[in-house]
This record gives sequence, C-alpha cells and structure tokens, in this order.
Amino acid sequence: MKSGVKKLIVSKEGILFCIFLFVFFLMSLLSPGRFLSWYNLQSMAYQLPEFGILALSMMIVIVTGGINLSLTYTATLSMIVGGMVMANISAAGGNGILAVLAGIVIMIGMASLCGVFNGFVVAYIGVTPMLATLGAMTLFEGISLNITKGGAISGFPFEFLMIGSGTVLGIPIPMILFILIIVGTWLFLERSKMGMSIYMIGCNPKVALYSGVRVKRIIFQTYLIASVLAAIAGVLMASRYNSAKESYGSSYLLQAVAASVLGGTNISGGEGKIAGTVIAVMILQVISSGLNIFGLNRYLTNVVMGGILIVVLTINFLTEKRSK
Amino acid sequence: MKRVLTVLLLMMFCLSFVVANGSQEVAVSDEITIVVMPKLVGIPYFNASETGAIQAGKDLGINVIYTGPTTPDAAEQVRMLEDLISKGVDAICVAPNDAAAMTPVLMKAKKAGIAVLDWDTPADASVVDLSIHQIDDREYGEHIWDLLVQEMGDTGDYAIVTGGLSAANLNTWIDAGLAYAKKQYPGLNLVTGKVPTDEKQQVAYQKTLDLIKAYPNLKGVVGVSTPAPLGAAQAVQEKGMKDSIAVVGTSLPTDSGPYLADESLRVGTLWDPAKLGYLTVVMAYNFLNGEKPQDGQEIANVGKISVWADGRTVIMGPPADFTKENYASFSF
Amino acid sequence: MGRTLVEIEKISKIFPGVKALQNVGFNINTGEIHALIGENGAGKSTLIKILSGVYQPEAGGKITMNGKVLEELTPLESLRNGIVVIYQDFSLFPNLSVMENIALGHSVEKNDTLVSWKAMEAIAADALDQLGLILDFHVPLGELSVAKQQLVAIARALANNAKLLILDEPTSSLSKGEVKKLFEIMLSLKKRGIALLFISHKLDELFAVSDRFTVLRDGQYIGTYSEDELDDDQLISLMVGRKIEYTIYPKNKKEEPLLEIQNFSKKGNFQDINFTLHKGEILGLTGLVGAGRTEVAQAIFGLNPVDEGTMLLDGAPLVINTPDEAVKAGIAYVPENRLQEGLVLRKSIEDNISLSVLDSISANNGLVDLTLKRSLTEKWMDQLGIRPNNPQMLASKLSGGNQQRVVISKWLATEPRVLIVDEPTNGIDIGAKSEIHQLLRELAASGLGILVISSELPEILAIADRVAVMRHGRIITQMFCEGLNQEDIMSKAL
Amino acid sequence: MNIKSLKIKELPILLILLLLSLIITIANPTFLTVENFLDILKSNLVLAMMALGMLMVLLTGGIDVSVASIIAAVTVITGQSLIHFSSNIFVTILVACLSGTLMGLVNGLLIAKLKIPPIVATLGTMSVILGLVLYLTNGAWITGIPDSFIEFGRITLFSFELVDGRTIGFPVQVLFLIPVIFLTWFILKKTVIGRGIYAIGGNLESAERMGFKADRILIFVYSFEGFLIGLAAVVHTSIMRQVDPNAFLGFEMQVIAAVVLGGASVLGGFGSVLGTVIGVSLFCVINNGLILMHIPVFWQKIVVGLIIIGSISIDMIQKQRVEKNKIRVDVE
Repeated sequence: MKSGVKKLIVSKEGILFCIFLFVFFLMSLLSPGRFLSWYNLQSMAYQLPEFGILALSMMIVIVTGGINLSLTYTATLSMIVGGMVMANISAAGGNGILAVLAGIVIMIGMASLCGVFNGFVVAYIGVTPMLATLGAMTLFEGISLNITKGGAISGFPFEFLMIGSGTVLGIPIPMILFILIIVGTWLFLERSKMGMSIYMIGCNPKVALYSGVRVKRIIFQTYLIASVLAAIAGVLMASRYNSAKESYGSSYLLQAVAASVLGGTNISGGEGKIAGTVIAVMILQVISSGLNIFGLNRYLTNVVMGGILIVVLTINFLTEKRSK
Repeated sequence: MKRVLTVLLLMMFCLSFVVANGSQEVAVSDEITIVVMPKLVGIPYFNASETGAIQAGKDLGINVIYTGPTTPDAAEQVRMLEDLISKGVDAICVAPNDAAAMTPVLMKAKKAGIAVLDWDTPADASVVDLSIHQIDDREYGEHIWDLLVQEMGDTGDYAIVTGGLSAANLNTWIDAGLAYAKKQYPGLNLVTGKVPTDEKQQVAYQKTLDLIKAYPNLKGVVGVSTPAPLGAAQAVQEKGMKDSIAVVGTSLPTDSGPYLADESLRVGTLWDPAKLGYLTVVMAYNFLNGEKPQDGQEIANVGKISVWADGRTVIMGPPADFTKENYASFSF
Repeated sequence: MGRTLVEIEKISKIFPGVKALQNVGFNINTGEIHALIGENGAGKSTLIKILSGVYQPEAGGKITMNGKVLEELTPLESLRNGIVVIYQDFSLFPNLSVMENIALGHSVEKNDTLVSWKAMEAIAADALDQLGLILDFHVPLGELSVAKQQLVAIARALANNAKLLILDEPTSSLSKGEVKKLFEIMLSLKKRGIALLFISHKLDELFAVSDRFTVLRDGQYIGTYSEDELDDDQLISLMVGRKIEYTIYPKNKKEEPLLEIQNFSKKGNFQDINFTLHKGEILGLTGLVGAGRTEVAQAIFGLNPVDEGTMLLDGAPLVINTPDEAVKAGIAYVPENRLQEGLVLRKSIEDNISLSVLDSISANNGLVDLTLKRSLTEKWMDQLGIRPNNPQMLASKLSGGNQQRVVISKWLATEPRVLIVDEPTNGIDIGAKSEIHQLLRELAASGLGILVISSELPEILAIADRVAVMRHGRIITQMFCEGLNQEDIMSKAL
Repeated sequence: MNIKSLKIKELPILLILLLLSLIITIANPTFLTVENFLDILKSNLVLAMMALGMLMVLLTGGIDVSVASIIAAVTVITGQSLIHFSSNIFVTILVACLSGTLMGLVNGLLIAKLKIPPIVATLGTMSVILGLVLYLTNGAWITGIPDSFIEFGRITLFSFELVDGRTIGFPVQVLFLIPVIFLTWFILKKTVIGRGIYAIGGNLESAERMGFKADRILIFVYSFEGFLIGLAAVVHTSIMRQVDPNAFLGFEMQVIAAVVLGGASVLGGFGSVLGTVIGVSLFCVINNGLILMHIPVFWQKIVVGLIIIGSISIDMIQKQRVEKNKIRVDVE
C-alpha cells in the first residue's frame, strides 16, 4: 500500500498534481480572500471546460503521432454554421429547445465534416498532420469568414445560453459536461480497444499495421472524434459568449498543445494520460486566473507559462536521466 | 519524495520573481478600483489610452487597473473579465473584441454590483451603464470619406485596406463611409472589397503594392486601423506615385510623421486615445459617485463632451486631422 | 600471423544492476580474423560499444592500440584510430546518396570543414570496386534493397581505412552467395594486414574464416582459442556451458490442403507463384535475399496486394487486400524485422500480445476487458516461457529470443490457421533458436500450416517438411525435405 | 546523373509554381512584369531568409515555432541600438546577428542538451521571448530610426526607368538575401557540418556513431537560424523604417508552410535550398495572385488553404505512386 502511494506521487501525474497544489496554494496566498472565494472557484469552473475539452481533443490526436492545428477553427466554423441555423429558427419564432437541438446537431455535423476532411487528408492521402491541418486551418478560417463576412453570429435562443451559464446543484453545466467528457475520453483512450490501438499506432504505426490493426481507419476516426470534441467546446464557447465568430478561442490553439505536453503527452505520439492533461489544464487555469486577479502584467503571465513548460520538461528530462 | 521537493523548490524559485515583480501593484483596499480593459494590450493605440487612464486614476486618487488580453480574442477577454469580477472591483470599462460575446459576462458583473461601461467600441447597449465613444461612428466614417474625396476628387477608383475583416468598429466605419459615398459621391468606384492586413504595416504595404498593379487607375486608398494607412503610404511612396494616388486613413500622428512629411500619406484622422482613456475613467468615477454626464459638460484635460438623448452615450468630440503642416504639434 | 594490434585489458562495464562485462582482456593481431562469440547477453555488444567509444569502460580497464593507450575514447577518436564497426542495423542514412553513405565518414574522421564531392566520388568508387559492386552512386540509399544497403555499409568500412574492422552479424541478411563474396573480401582485407573482429551466430561461417576465437559468457572472458584447437561442439559448450545442436525433426507428408496459392504475380516483385501449404505442415521458403520471398509472404498477408492470382483457404477463394482481412481469415505473419515491424518496443509485453486480439478481448461496448487481457497474456507467456515473467515489462528490455516469443504469442492469440514466419531466428542465440524450432514444430503438430522463410539452410532442413526455393521472383522448385542436404537446395537457389 | 535526381525531387512543386504563374498571368498580365517581380522580391525577403533557417531546422527533424518571437525581439533591439547606440550599418548588423544568434543558441541548448522536443522547447521560448518583448516595450512602435539607415534601405541597384518615367531597381536588401542563399547552400552542400545536418535528420544514432556530434550540430543549426533571423531583422527594419513589436504575430506558421511547400519533410532529412526557394516563391505568388486575379476578399483564405492542401497532397500521391511501383525484385 505504502509503495503504491509512493509510486503515485513519483509518477508524472503525481508530480504534476503536486505542482497544481503548490500553484493553487501560492495563488491563494498572493490574493488572499479573492482567489479562494467561492465566486472565483465557480468562475474558474466556468472557464476551464472549453479550454479543457480543446486540450483533450488535441491530446488524443497527439497520441496518434499527429497534431491538429485546425482545432480552434474547427470549433468556430461549426459554431458559426450551427449558430446560424439556431438563430434563424429562433428568429422565425421557432421553439427554443428545438432550435438549440437543431443547432447542436448541426454544429457536431459540421465539425464531423471538418474531421472527415482532416482525417482523409492525413490518414488516406498520407500528408503529414502538421501540414494538412495547417492548410485546413486557413481553409476553415476562410470558410467562416466567408459566411460571417467578418461579423458575429448572434441572436441565439435563451435556452442555448443556459448551457454555458446554468448550474445543476450549484455545479456549472460546463463543468458537468467537462467531467463527462473526461470520463468519456478516458474510457475511449485508456480503456477501449480503439484507444489501445491509438497508443500502439502512436508508437509505431508499422507494427500496428503488421498486427492487423486498421491503422488508416483508426487515424481517420481519431480526427473525427477530436473534431466532435472541438464542436462541443464550440457549443460551450458560443453559449458562454452568446455569439459565434471565427476568431473565438484562437489563443487556445498553442495553449492546448502546451497543456498536452505539460501533462506528459509525448509530442511524437504513443504516450500520454488523460489525467495528466486534465491536471495540466487546471494548472494553466489557476495560473492564468490567479495572476490576473493578482494583477500581474498579462505578458509576464505568458512568460511564466512558457517558463513552467520549459522547467517541467527539464525536470522530466533530469528524472528520466537519473532513473536510467 | 526528494524529486517532489526539487520540483517544488524550482517552482518556488520560478514564481518568487513574479511576486517580487507584481508586489508593487497590489490593490489598496477600501479604494475605488476601476478596470479599463482594451481589446488587447501591447499596441500603440491602446498604450496611449493606458497612459490617459492611469493619469486619470492618479488625478482622481483612485486605483485604475489597465489590463487586457495579449491577442484580440473575445474568449480571452471574457475569461479575464470573469477573473476580475472575482477580484472584486467597482467598475469595469471594456472595449469589446466582440460585443455579443461580452453580454453574458457583463451581466454577471452587473449582478455582482459592478458598474459596467464600454469604451472605444460599443458593447450590448442593454447591459452597459454608460457608453463612452470617442466619436460618433457614422460621422467618423463619413469624415474619412470626405477626406478621401478632398484628396483624390469625387470620381475615380479607390480601395480600402483594413486591419481585419472581423474587427467590428473598423467594419462599422467602413460601412458608414460606403453608404455615405454611395449617396454623396456616386463617382467614386471601390475596386474590390476591403482588403485585410492583419493589423500589420508590412502586410498593408504588400497588399497595397498588389492593389496598385491590379488596378492601374487607382486614385485613392483608405487605410482603416492604425498600421494600415502607413503600409499603404509606404507602398505609394516607394512606387513614386504619391502624386497620383491619395492615401488617407486612421493613423496616429507620431507614427505616421515620416509619411505625412512627404505627403505619401495625405491626411490622417484620429482622436487622442489618451484622452479617451482619461475620459473613460472620469466617467466611471463620476458614475460611481452618482453623477450623470451632461451634454456640453466640460471635462478637465479632455474638453467638452456631448451626450445623446438616452443619457448614457457619451461622445468625446470630433477627431483631429493631421497633415504635413500640423502633425508635429500632436503628441500621441 | 601479424603482430599485436589491439590489447584489451581488464575491461569492465557496470550498468545499474547488471555487470555487463567483467575484467575482459585479450589481444587482436593485425592480419587476423578474430571471432568474438557468445550467447546474446554475453557482453559482445557492450564490448563493441566500448571499442567504438560509445561507452566508457569502468576505471582500471585499458585499451592499447599499436602501443598507444586509447583514453577517453569517443566515437570520433575511435574512428580516427581506425576502429570501424559495421552494426547489425547498418547505421546508414536512407536520405543520403550511396556515395555519401560510403564516403562521408572520411570527412568526419579527418575533421574536415568542407566536403569534396570529387574526393567522395573517388573514395566511393574505390570502395565499391574492392567489393566488386556496381551501384549508382547518386541514388538515395533508402531506395536500395536491404541486401544492397548492407553491402554499402561494408563498402563504407572499407572506405574508412579500417585497421580494426568489427563486423557485427554481417551475414544475417545476406544470401549464401553474398556471404561467400563477403568472406573473400574479409580474407583479402586480412592479407592487407587489417584486423577483423567477426561476430556471428553461425558456427559454420565462423569456422570458415576465423583464425582465433574469443568466447564470452555472461560478461566474463572464457578464453581465446586458435581455430585448430576447437570444433563446433567444443565451441558451443564453451559458449553456453552445455551442448546444443539443431534437432532434425521427422518429416511428414501431409495431404490436406490448407492454403493454396495460384499464379500469384506482381510486377517488380514476383511472377507465377504456385504452392500449397497443408494442414500440420511446415513449408520452408528459401532462396537468396532479394529473391522475392518476403514479397510473397507480404502479398499473402495483404501488405503487398498482387496484380493477379488467386488464393484458396480450405478450398474456398479468399481475397485479401489489407492485413486486418488476413488476420480475420486466420493468417498470421511474423515479420523479419522484429524491432521495427514486430514489436512496439516502448510498450509492455501485455500491450504487444493483446494488440492483434483487441477485438476478442473487448466487450460489445468497445471497452477492453483488462482481466481477460492479463489472463491471456499470462497464458501465452506461460506457454511460450517468456522471461522475465512480468507482463508489464517493456518489450525493448527483453532478449531477442523472448522478443520473438512475444511476437509469436501475439499471433497465436489470434488462433490462426496459417502462420508465416520470416527469418524466425534472426539474431537469436543458439539456445533460444532450438526452442523456437521446437515451438514451431509443436504448433504444426497441433494442425497449423506454417510457412517458414529462412536464409539459413540448416534451419530449413531441421524443421521444414517441404521446401520451396525461389530465384529472381519465381519458385524454381519444391522438394520434400527428407534426405535433402544443403547443397541440394543451394544448387537450385543460385 | 546528379542533376537528374535533383530535378525529379523538386519538379512537381516547380510545375505547380509555373502552372499557377501561368494562370495568374492569363488573368492579369501585370503579373509577368519586372516591376511585379521586384515588388514580390522586396516584400518577401524576410520570409525567404527565415525560411532558409527553418529549412535547416526541419532537416534535423526539428521545428522552431519561436522564430516570429525572436525576430520581434531582434527588431526591437536593432531599433534601440540604431537610435541610442550607433546608426552604422555594420554595427547594426553585428548587434542584430549577435542577439538573434544568442536567442537561437538558447533554443539549441534546450533541445540538444536538455533533450526537450523541439516543438515544445520553442513553444516555451516563444511565449517567454514574446512576453518579455511586449512587457518591456508595451508594444510601442519604435520610430525615429536615423535617416542614414533609412537612406541605406532606399538604395536600389541596377535601376532603370519605366515607360511612365518612374525608376525602379533591385532593392539593396537583396544584397542580404543572395549571400544568405549562397551561404545556406554552401553549408548544406559543401561543409561536413551541413552533411551532418542531413545525416542526423536521416538517422540520428548512426550519425553519432559515424562521429558527428549531434549536440553541436543542433546547437549550430538553431544558432545559425537565429543569425539569419538577425539579418532578416535588419532587412525588415530597413524596409519598414520603424519597428512594430507586434509585426510578426503568427508569422512562424507562414515560414514553416513556405519551407514545407518547397518539399522539406517535417520528419527531417529531406529538403533543399532550391526547393525552399521554390516553396517561398510559390507562397509569395499565391499571395500576390490573390489581388492580381481579383479574387474576392472573402474567398482568398479558402483559395490559399485549398492550394496548400492540394499541392502537398499531389506531392504525396506522386510519392506513393513511385513507392508502389518500385521494383523490389528483379523478376526473371
């Protein structure tokens, strides 16, 4: 039992969790009474999910050995298309709940199309993920702009706003959704046969292929699933911001990569735990909110986050070196 | 365990400098705290408004926090506002990257008893207590087109280079200007849709070069957003076409000096962003003290303001036009 | 016999928990072919890495070359002193041209700043000349066949003006003819006064060319013997401490067809391939490297779909275009390159074994039954005797023999009808080889049809019931193995 | 023989470039004028120089997303040095290259010594460097660059007169690009370290066994990239005549895209200077063509995205076909 605890603490996730506790503690000290207020905790619980879901989406793609640079534009393109339908139904006097359902279905459908596009180019044509999704990023942004002509889509029914701002038993709905998605992606990646194939593909696609794994199809499906996750993050964003626009969340893109890596995901694929990414997302959230409340210059917050990324990876390197 | 300790020590080290750096900014309690949030920090325009806002804080003896996202991302802005609500402030003045996106968070702020103002770019009118405009958007757009016609004449081809396709206030001015031109100057011919330049002079320069070649009869270029007129002017200057192509736009007088001097940029028009920042803080402060703005009211260091009939839309005043002759007398 | 070139004294190397080498010391002379032998794990690779400067020996050890003590050897220093290693994986650059692969080391060794393409061309031409090879210099190496890549690696060593040439299993992917050629070259190098340290598992090869043998066992130096002091059996017993030779299994004639290959053709791969694999039979498929054996195997497994031809399983036509279809049909394939194609080295034994059967160990909802995964792993680890008995062990940490067992387990778990094994004992030590042979025979006895691809004729003769010989993409002959000898097969393959 | 194999590698992308140029020329013959060529050249010098540095990084199997932050930092340093230290062009180049090299060196050390994956290490340095630059400058433009430097930037070479009386010529900044192309080519083709770059990209372990010091090569590559960024910063400043710390936001993706369009593999080992030059040209021609072909603004990004994906896909399908038809056995 004792060795089990010890193992947990010295695991990558254990170290991360300690860092999380430390950062949390430090932020509480920096802004006494403010950071640790119920209001702030709740406010962080509203902010965390959209970024967290995007990070998880990025992570499962990274585990296959890929990367998805079109992630945030997938989210915004789908929220724009779905939002338009929703706003139109709503404007025509349609039933609010029906409009919301139709909107969400279309958002997920649109994201699936984006996922199919990325997945096809990466898995079946064989283009390196970074390039395929770099092109897709420009393409999706272009389509979004073409639809909105630079404006924002708004006029969503009231029911839709509840998704981003409502609570159940005092817990924000986005948080509940996030927890469900954590459990879902955990089951998917770490417990399902497809997830296990994804890890093996990420390590060595050739071996997986030679073992009868349908590598192309699984990579294709992973991009599809990752895009659907992006659409869910999109639903949250559109609801929280009461509108849809192509640039929403653009700052999340590289942060999502950073969160995955900080969480112990191997950037070249094959390794990474959902728990690690979730803790990393929490660390970034606490630092971001904490330093903001504290009043640190926003650019120095970026410096701190970049520094932490380098420091944590250096620690990983040193501990690995020592264990060898 | 040792490893964990190492980690903690390193983190401690890492963050200690943060503490050292930020400690001078710790809020003084019991003092009025007003947040002024620009669309983003780190660009000249919003830097200038920062100096004004901070100065107003000093003059009024209140605490002004001037902070915003590092990229013009509405999502980031919303997150920061949520954090600031947690921090507990008295007033929030925001220049929204996207008006609709701010509505929920501003409603939250109101619920928390915080005064909500918008500045620079209007937010959802139903949630703000006061709306501080540098200028009337429609008038400003029309003014820019008047300047264009003044420089290129009322007939001929012209193009628009803009900061970004989805920047709401830029779009508002352009739309106002275009509608006005249609009615007032039917001889003007816009050759192609507004060309986005990513808020970068380099891109504006490149795109203007392309425009000059694609449309050989081009007589005028309107640059909207502060770097755009400069890039356009640079292109015209280098092509040696400053006599045949008139560039006008919304630039800061200090940055555009070199181009105004040789008239490759004929006229720039903008208000003093520092004054806008100053006015915003003063208005927020007055509002917290229960004072409503009055039409024609004289604000120290700013000047006479006008207020719309709704009683909450404050207009700072007409923009200043800068030309070769007068640019040196402006300090922003 | 020449004078002493290299003196190795009291070399030890300790890794955390393992004494890889203990007090090893012997001499290598100029103009000799010195065989370094021992089972896997005996410390041969460690010793090579110390000689080539990749590892530093523990304090107290000393390497002297031409009377000069080599201290703090780095890979570059080692090269400069004329110590050249040809590794099993060739250490070549797929993206560079043949010429550069051969000649680039020259510039590095001389610590040049600039490269002279002319000089490189001359060096490469000279080296290829010595090997009697004709290759296009400018083709990227990656476009060559594996056999040709190996020859380029040897050419590179020649170009490096090696004084001590270390050949780590150089023949493992060469055909008999190419091996013969290599030996001629080795002998000519020896005549020129170069010392060769030759590592191989194939005793007949060792005896064919070596002058002296140094035997390592479990990191310890056992002794150095001249060629006439020893015979096969003595050498083996020195290596393993016990006597082992290939068991020749009785040959059976099976009648019930399992897999029938009819008129398989693929442009640039093979032509008119016909054979039948019977239930309970081991069919050997041999021929020179590059004869098209692996291409045929991969065609059956769906990795290299054919242009034309049909395949029957149990008499019913079967079309296979992808590996997963092959697996579903009951065909399994153990690839030649265990490390790159057979195993996910960064993952555990358990993950590797369960990779091919994820469907059958997961519930309808797609979730894997972890208890089933574990029990399945333990079952196969137990049956095949995989050591250490730890399902969580990373595949990279296993010995070659155990790695091969994991790959085979992965396939046995799918309960295949047909098992294709490509070079099943490549790079595996003698003891483990026999065990793999026995395993394959037992599997055949249980009703599987097994297609064994091997360049090692004794292996084919030991375990196969029948043998098919390929040459230049065609099957030249098929023979019943009873009473055959190596020459019978070789004469067809050449 | 050598030339033949070279041609085959870069041929598909060259054909795409020619085809695209042909289409644009048909749509607008202005494309095929010397003036347009010079414009494209001048406005993409910085991209080209940074792309050559990125090529080396990609060849080692790495990637550098911090290039935009580094050039932002170097332009700021260059600007300050020009104003406060010396307006001498050589001193300026020295300062810029030194500071660029130093920042590259930091990346190199993190990657080579601490074995942090390149994308992660540079992601970290990206936010640290950019954060510090914007914190220290607050995003303010640096104006008032000495006239002597601006005059230097205006020099044109081989000038000649156009029919309309204007004079155009090669921008002086080309004098930076040409040596850089030659130097990069020379390093990659003619020096042992250059071949080592290919070698470690092809097979790291073998390269080390052969005696290449991968650590040093990686450090060299990232430092050299920093050095090129330093030169690019001087070029940029001399063209733009003022420094905008925000001018390069998002530029890293353009640099990477241009190099990759030129056939470099992000997995390392494959890519050439010629290919990169073609890739950068393709990238510039696409952007130039958008306006020349009168493509509506709201379709431009869609077109760019499709061209990028399309040309990479064509390249890939071509490669796979070659691989599939490769003769593996000499069938008799």
